[in-house]
Amino acid sequence: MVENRSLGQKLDWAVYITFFVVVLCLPLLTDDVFWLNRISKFLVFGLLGLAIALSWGYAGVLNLGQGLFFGLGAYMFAMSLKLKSTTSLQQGSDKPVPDFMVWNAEPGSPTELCCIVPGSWLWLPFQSQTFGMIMAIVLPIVVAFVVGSAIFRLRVSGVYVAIITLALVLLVRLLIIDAQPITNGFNGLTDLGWLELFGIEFDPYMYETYYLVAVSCCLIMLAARWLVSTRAGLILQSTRDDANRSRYLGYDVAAYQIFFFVVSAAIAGFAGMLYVVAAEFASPTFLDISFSISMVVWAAVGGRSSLIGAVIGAVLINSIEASVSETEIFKEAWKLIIGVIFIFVVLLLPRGIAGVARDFARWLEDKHLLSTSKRG
Amino acid sequence: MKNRRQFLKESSALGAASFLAPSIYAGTAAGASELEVGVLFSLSGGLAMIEKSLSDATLMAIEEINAAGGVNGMMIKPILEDGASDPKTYNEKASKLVIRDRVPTVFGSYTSASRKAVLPVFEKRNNMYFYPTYYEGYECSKNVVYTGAVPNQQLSNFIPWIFKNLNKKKFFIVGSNYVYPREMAKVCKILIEQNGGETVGDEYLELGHSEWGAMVSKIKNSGCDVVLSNVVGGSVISFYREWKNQGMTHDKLPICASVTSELEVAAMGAEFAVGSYASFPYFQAINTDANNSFVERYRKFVNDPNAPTHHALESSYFQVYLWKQAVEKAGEATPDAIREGIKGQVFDAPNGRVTVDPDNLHTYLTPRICQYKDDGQGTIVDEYSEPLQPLPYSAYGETANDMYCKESGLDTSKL
Amino acid sequence: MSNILFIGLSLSSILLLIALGLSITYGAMGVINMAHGELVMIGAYTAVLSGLYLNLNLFLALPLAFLVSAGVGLAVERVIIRRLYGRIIDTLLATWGVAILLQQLIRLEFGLSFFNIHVDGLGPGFQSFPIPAFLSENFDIFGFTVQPYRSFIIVLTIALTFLTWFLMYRTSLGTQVRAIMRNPQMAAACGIDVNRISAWTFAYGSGLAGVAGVLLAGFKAVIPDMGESVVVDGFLVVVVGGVGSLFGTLLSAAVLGQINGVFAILTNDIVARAIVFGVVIFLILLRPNGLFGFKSR
Amino acid sequence: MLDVKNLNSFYGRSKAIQDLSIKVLDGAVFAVLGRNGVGKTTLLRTILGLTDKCEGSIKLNGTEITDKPTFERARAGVAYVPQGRMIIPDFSIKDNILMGGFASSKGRRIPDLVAELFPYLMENLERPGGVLSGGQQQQLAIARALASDPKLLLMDEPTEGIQPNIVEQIEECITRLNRELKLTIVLVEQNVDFARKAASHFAMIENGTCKVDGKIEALTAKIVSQYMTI
Repeated sequence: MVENRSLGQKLDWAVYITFFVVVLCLPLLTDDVFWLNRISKFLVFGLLGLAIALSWGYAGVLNLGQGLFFGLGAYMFAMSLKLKSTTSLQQGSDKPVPDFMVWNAEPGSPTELCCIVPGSWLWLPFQSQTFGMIMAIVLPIVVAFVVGSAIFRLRVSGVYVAIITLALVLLVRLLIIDAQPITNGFNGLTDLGWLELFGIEFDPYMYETYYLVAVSCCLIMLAARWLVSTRAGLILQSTRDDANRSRYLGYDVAAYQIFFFVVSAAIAGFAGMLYVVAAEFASPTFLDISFSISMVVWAAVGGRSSLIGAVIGAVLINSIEASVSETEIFKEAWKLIIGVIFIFVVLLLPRGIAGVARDFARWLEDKHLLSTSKRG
Repeated sequence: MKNRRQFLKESSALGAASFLAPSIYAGTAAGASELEVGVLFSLSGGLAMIEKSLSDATLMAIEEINAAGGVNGMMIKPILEDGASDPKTYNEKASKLVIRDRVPTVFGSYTSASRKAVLPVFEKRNNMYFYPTYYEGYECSKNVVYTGAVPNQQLSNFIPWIFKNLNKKKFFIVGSNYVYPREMAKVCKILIEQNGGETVGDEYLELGHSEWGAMVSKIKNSGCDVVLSNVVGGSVISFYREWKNQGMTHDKLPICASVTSELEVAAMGAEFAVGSYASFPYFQAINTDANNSFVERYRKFVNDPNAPTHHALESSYFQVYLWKQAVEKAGEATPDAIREGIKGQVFDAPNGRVTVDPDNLHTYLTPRICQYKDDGQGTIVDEYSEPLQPLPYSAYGETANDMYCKESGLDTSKL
Repeated sequence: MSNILFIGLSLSSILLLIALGLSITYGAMGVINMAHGELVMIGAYTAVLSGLYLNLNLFLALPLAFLVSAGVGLAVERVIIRRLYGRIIDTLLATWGVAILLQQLIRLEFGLSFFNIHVDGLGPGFQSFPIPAFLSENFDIFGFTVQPYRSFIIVLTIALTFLTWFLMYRTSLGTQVRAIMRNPQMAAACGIDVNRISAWTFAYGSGLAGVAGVLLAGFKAVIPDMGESVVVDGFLVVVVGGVGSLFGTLLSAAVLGQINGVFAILTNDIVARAIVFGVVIFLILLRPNGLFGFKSR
Repeated sequence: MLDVKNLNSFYGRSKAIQDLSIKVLDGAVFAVLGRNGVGKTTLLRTILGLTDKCEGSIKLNGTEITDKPTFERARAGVAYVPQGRMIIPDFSIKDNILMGGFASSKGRRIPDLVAELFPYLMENLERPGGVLSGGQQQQLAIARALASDPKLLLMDEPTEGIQPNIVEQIEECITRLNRELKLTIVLVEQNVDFARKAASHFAMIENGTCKVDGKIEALTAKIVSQYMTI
């Protein structure tokens, strides 16, 4: 049995290492900066898949509003990058303000960030890029903690969590669009400056940005994997299987669920921040229902209870979408193909790609055991 | 302080942008027979119903130009991409066209949101974007040519006309909740005030909102005598239908719209729009040989004998010709050359003569007002004798003599 | 005041119209059918096309749309859903794929445009569906202005709700459906053909979506993605009402519609919608089983 | 009546019944015995086709039913009184009984015998099933099974969690059903004393397979201690 497990684990690690090597060596193989940028966006989506796998696969909590945390992270960071962009700011006053604020202000308003439109003082601290970065993670954490506490302390579970998160993301989307004077409404935050870290400017089409995203992605994958193998992670998984039993055993089930809900939100917020770096804009469409559901689909395709599976699922689906939609004959029909893929994966591969891989690993193990027992 | 733009150019020249050196643009190499351009509209998703027609009009212009011998002897080869009604996809496809396919120009976008999402790509990589839709103004980019109307071209004739000819003074302004309607409302209010009228209400609804019961009832009780609608998309249909449903008629309380084109009228059913007004530089009803022939060619091109044509569609069509003339004038198809070539370019479009303003790269268009009839077409009730200069900053006091957006850039001190 | 109540009532009736089919497919069968909106859309297109080609008016389009949407629903159930009973999240994902598929099929005119065949009334553009003149002309009764189309929707929705109640609670078929809903294995062990009944139930719920589509076509743009926005509202109504409770769905539609209507008049539609979302979240937090849900699920 | 041969049955990937064969004669009361979790309940569920997958042969009166869906087995005369009764709490007692009638060829009605056996149920037909006590629910489950006009009755631990005085009534009921209606009964039991009183035959199950079977008289204390004590 021991040997058995170690083989499975070895295979698991082999997949991780292969993935890391491929991701990190990709820039050496191609000089197509467009595809590098595209892959970096897909890796960000991979993080979203991972966040879903963490809450859905490990905690059994399906969040249909993960876009909320992604969007919050993106907006927080985009706000500070917007204030770094000299091309889209209103010059000529001491504190330059974003262009759209001028336009949403009453004529004759003072062109100062503090008070050009009601609520614009919220932007003041975002003059510091570091503040934007911190908020991109802290705000999702705070929101997730409040929402998660309400949901899990009241022992709401299953589909009802999904419906609440769904309604929540719709609500916040509505509010962001309505708060046009300070959020630029439906157009979102565009024309941003570039992230600057340690004196390096991150042009989204340069290797630096790709490595920033790729390395962050790899590190978060490792951290998440470590987290689920800790005691807390194991308790959580037993909670997923039988919440009441864990409760009888004396665990504060809600606390574990809230913790993982928050971690998942933090990852999504961080992903939002990375996305802004790679795509140079933030938009309320990040909070669209269809985007949040897409994340769940990515995780399902990759394998909902496999972290790396979810990442690979996201990268794979997005690559297929991109390639198919750019193939001449499928130009108008590509969504059809995506729809068919979803249906087939759910029907035929209920445990996703990771499930197939595990079956394959098990088959290998059986063969391996058989051959060793014969030898023995 | 070092000029930021300058810095961006330098830094990107070191790395990624070395791919973007002018010499690699398709068609600029000697002897090439094809000139690639990007065509980026939504072919799927919620906006496809409108954007597909813009994409078709663009392709039709390209086909016509190719049939007539191309540009400088080169055939235009469109690279068609699907923006999927999603700014994320728009952004990604724009960078594909600019960075990977290295086209010198992209024609595309219907909504402001999608234009804003692609703009950084064009500005930071110094490429050219041709945008065919009427929009809210307040943009002064050296990388976009705007061939749709800006607020002053839709409203500065409309509001005074309403006062003079309809004799209405109390306005209720209603729009979808995003930039364009809000900006239009702002310009409206200024014009209403100038003409001695009154704004009794100014309300917004979600994009795609279809439940108009409460809003129409509110308008009914507001005491207004005219409604100015900046509602866009599918909401327009629900609005006009609910209008009639609650017993309102356009002869007593007319809806005067900035977005209700032939497309929306056909979709709601002509009987719901009869008697309402709209202001656009182009209507299908323009009765000139040029336009009749255009409508006929378009219907043949899309294989639909009833297809309506409308303002953004017409702009999508003629902007390709403007671009062709710019390339021919410049002699090469690089973004910088096209920008120089497009300045002051003149073309006889289906709606009449259009000219690209050399300063702000917006287009001179002829404002028109029409009243819809029961066949879904408009009767043109007012028309400028010549094209009107585009003033993207008219809400901030921009006038023809005092332009904010100049060739040298935006004069922000005036805002 | 009566005016505000009427607006609320008409909002409620639309919500109920959409939620009714869902309360069957989700409530009774545990299927989160994300393609419900697309079945609504197919109903609307059926109305448009039958008007164009068969010259059918609104009243004749209703039963036809019911049959067409029911047929599509039946096909979806037979091919996909039946393999997924009991896997509620998987039904959500698979029907999400179905939704994309149906939308794209309509947009591509059933693939005919590949062969250069154009079906007038299909395709990506807006479609127009005429409503009979006598349903669009207001008239007065006792000083109260009657809006015939809205009233027609309200009356028809009530009739459909009653019909559904009757089918579910007063027929043998309904007993079988309710038995399956509570305990499919015991139902099978009692001789109920779970597969067949489930398929018919799903078809019925889908058919109701088709009817909703025809009525929505009377005041909404008919476009391939018109269903996207309605399906979420439908789910919120069903969940707040309590899964599997027809009365709960009715009550929740009535309450949410009135809240929306009253706040839309008092403030504006955006605030009203935000309040509705807030109320929904609050209600589900406090009563996860809905206003009238039973606890067994 | 019931002939099960080389049966294998699965939940997902795991095998719960292994190569099991039993034969239930017409008119027998057949007790299936064994420890917790050896596959007794699974055996009943497999006979009804409620497991994920099964291999082997199940014959009812000589007809192969292995590949038939559950509802057809029910209509062929197999009735089920499951563990935990599975009464539908918000159905009335009447509706609960009539549910069984979907499998009956004689239409949906309450059999006369039910009225005779369970007068309490008849007096409270309109009350919801959920308010009944455990014993009453057991009666209701039996009534439901009888409404399907069965030939073979599968009962899963009918005495579990029920007061001793009611256990006697249920035992009597089983005997009457067997004698008066000529019902063949398969009874899953943990309670050996009850099985000895009620059954005519037995099978001892372990690890999903039948270890010993025969007439009830052959159920010796040794067999019981070997297979049933913990």
